Amino acid sequence: MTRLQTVVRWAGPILWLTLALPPVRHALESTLTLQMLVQIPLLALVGWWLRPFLPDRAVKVLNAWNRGGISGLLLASFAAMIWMLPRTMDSALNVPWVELAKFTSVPVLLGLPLAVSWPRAGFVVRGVFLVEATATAFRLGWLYLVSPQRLCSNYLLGDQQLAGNALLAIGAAMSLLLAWKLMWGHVDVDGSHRRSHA
Amino acid sequence: MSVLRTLLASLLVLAAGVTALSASTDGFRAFTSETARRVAVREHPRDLPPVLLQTAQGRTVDLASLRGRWLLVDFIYTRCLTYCSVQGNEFARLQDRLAGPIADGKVLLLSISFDPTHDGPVQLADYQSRSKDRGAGWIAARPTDTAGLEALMRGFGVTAISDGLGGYVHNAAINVVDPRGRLVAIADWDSPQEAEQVVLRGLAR
Amino acid sequence: MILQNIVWTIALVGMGLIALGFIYVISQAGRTVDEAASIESARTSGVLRKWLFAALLVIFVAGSWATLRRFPIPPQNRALDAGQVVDVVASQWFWQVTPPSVRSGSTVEFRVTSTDVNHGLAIYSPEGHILIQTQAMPGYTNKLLYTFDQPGVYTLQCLEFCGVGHGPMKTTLRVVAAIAE
Amino acid sequence: MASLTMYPDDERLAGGERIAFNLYIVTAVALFVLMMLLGLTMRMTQAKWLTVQSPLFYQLLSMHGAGMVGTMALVTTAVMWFFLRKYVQLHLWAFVANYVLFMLGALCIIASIFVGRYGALWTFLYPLPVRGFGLWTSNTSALFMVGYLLIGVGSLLFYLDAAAGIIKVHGNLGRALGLQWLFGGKIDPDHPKAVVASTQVIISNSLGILAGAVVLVMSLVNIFFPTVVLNALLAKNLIYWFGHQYINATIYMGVIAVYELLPRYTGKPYPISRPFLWSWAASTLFVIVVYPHHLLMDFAQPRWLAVIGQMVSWGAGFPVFLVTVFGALTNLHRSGIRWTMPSRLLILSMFGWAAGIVPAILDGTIRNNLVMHNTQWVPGHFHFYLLLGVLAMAMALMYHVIGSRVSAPPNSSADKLGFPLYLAGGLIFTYAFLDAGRLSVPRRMAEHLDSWTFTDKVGSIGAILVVLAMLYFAIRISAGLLKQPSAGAAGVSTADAAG
Repeated sequence: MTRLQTVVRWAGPILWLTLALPPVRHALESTLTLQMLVQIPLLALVGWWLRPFLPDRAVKVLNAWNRGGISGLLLASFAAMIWMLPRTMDSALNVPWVELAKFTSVPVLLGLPLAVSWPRAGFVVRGVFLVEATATAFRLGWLYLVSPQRLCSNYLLGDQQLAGNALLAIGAAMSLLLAWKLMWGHVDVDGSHRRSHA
Repeated sequence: MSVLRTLLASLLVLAAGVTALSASTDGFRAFTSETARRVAVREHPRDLPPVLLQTAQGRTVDLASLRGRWLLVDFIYTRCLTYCSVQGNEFARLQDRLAGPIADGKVLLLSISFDPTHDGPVQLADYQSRSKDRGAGWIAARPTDTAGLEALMRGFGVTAISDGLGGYVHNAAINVVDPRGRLVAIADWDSPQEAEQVVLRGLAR
Repeated sequence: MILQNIVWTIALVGMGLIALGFIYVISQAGRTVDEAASIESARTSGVLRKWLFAALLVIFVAGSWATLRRFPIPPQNRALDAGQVVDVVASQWFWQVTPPSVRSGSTVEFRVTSTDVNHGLAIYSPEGHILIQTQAMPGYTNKLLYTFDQPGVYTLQCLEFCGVGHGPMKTTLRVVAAIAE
Repeated sequence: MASLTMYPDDERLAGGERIAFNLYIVTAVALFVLMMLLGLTMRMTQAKWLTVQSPLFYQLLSMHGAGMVGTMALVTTAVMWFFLRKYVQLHLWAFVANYVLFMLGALCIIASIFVGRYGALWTFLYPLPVRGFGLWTSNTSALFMVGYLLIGVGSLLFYLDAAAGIIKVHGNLGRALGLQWLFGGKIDPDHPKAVVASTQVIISNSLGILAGAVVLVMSLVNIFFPTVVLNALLAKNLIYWFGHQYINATIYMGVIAVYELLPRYTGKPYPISRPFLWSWAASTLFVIVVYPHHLLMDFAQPRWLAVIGQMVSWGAGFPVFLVTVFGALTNLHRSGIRWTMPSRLLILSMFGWAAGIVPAILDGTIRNNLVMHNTQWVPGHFHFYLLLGVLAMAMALMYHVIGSRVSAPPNSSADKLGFPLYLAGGLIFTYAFLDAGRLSVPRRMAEHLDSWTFTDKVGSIGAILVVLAMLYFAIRISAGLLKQPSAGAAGVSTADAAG
């Protein structure tokens, strides 16, 4: 294993530890937008990068229960849903065990299942997942913008609205990107099956 | 075979996911921590910490010594130009609406400042008079030390954050404490009728 | 002629022309032709399509210009300076119209809104046809301009389904003759 | 000419496909008859020939609207599937999943209407669903919306599977639409029209479903958390964007039957052309941006949206008249066609679409909309092209298919009676609506003034004729579909149907 490969292999845990450093943690939790759209996605990325640590045998067993990546993506969706709730993001700041739960469950139950399942998912499953994700970005963004009161006790209303606008922008960007790729780009419909190694 | 296994796994994930979602929202009722606080208090009344308070008159009172009557508690800071000032007016109006029970010594209104370094007795008294204090049954006070402040904030579940303009933003509400010294209900700060109802129902029992 | 009858006539003529086209082609459909005639008719069809395209394009451009040149909806974001203003508030299922009567001959600005769901305000002439309409929406005030030519009793009828009391949701607006000055 | 074979081998319905297709069609024709009966009941109530209390009337209206839109989508999905599967690989599971989710959604909708007394119409226009005034509860509306979500997910699954198949063959959706040939290049003469039309539907309706998924969930949030107040105008925009594309997709799915079948019945090839590709490219764009014509009376909308609504409504006529209808008529001209049920229905559908678009364009004009909006002019025009256009397209395929199942061509004497009955009834029915629009009769209203009942009575008579014809068609088609395919299959039945 070259040094580069070693670094790449350990990128997940390194990022994990970095995010857990108190100054980094406080900085990324200082606003709702940062926590929701930077910290949590980065924690999910940690999980994605933890994929090489799964033993091949475990992956083999998982795959038998994860045809087309469906059960894994479902798991990731639920984990994402829970960490999208204003309540959980709010409590993570006040309650240590919630913060701990976030730092473990987002990588393990969101990022890792995505990494295991996405390559196995076919066009239709990916399509449903992406359409639902896009719709959710729009819904949450709208919700944050129209909520009459602050949804998080720890964050300002202006911050909440910034997060709302950012979510709408993400939804719009995802729609345009998907539309562009499907209309004019190259989509490898069968790629998933070929790459579905054990 | 893997179809059936996946179906089974998906159903399990679905069940676990719904359970987890339900657990983290108190059965799909509380999606924000503020609602969660209210649900929790309603279902499991919470004992208040014994904290020393200094009133606008300069007297020192133990929160625990106020037991034996219904308390309506809100949290304020007197520099507030936005809704804390309205909160004061709402309390003055509550003095009228609950005048009877107040006169009987069964109800007391209590405004606590979470900004004790700035809010001394003078500021608190000024706040009360600005809010058209009716003169009976309303105490404005501040915790006497930082530990007391923290205990109060924790006990009532109040979060105050800087608004970036030198002031605070906080989850304002009217906290209802029963004669046994337990926090039993939390009402919106702008709907004193709701708090009033809880008190009147309690008094009628 | 009222606008409704003009629209109806255009529709009948347009649909009639299309029907004639169909009837013509259907009447010819049973005949079969040889190769040469078939090529010839394909050519004719191509030419015809070009003419049809040109005709539609002319209608499109002229029609758009004619109907949009003076925009039929008054500007909503500035004062309209109408001589009379009527506030119309819709609720499930009644109208609040203040004042309840206006003068004929000078423009009336209707400010239309709703307190609950979507409603629609249609002004019916005493003869029973719609003169003009707008939607009544919660959170918005739609401004409508209309000048009544004739005094009389006009009907305001809800025209957007708003629940079970939708049909009877109507009231009257009195238009009185302008006082000569 | 392979394309002129009446019953090509690659269209044969084998095993599971046959069951799935029959399920779709038999369900659809039965639902059409039922929904038409609801429509007739409402028309007769307006004519004062029947007494139906207002709450029930609006329940029937909600059922009729949601039911007809849903059934149109169901049956035209079957049309798209039937032809598209020849050109790209479609998975039967997606087709079946759409059916199952549709039926589950339909159950939710039926329960919310007939058990929960939901009566806020198929448009669930915010915030009416939460303001039922005790007639229906918010939970009822939630059930109705969940029904829509289920149906939407079903459609999405089907479209995604179709998109996968199309992309696998054509690389991407742009190439499937033929955009690379718009400005030049030699058009592949074998590029299937069915793929072009299906691609348009996939693009526009996926966007529509996305908008629907957003506004439905937000409406649900509002139901359970009333403090979250939505912007009524934004909700309206999304609802109409979704609704417009969903119902218009049925036309574009249905018309595939005309492209595929008409040349077989006329015996003349119907080649693909550059104008054809232009027309579909334009339609794709138009159907996405034309929806503001539903909101012309919302003066709070930005003016440019209203202008788009009018101009695109007018522009939408170009592709329809110039390419599809003109092309179909050219194909028919001096073709020596033999008139059987499929061919009659195909030509009727072209007429219904073309003629129905005239009152639509007139109503899409802002100035006219000021007096025609929400009058019966509106149901007049859309019944015109749905009843005489889209349903005729779908029934043309049904008759075509049963033509292969029995030993006689689908042209019995009962058919010869049923067709004119349907046509005459349909014309009387729709013109009664249009005339009522001229007379300023509002749409969606249980209580009609006495001065309005003339058109109501005429419309009811037309509707009775349509229902009778449709009842016959439904029985005839169901019975025909349930028969075993003729022994010799494709080859033999070709001769039958052509004869």
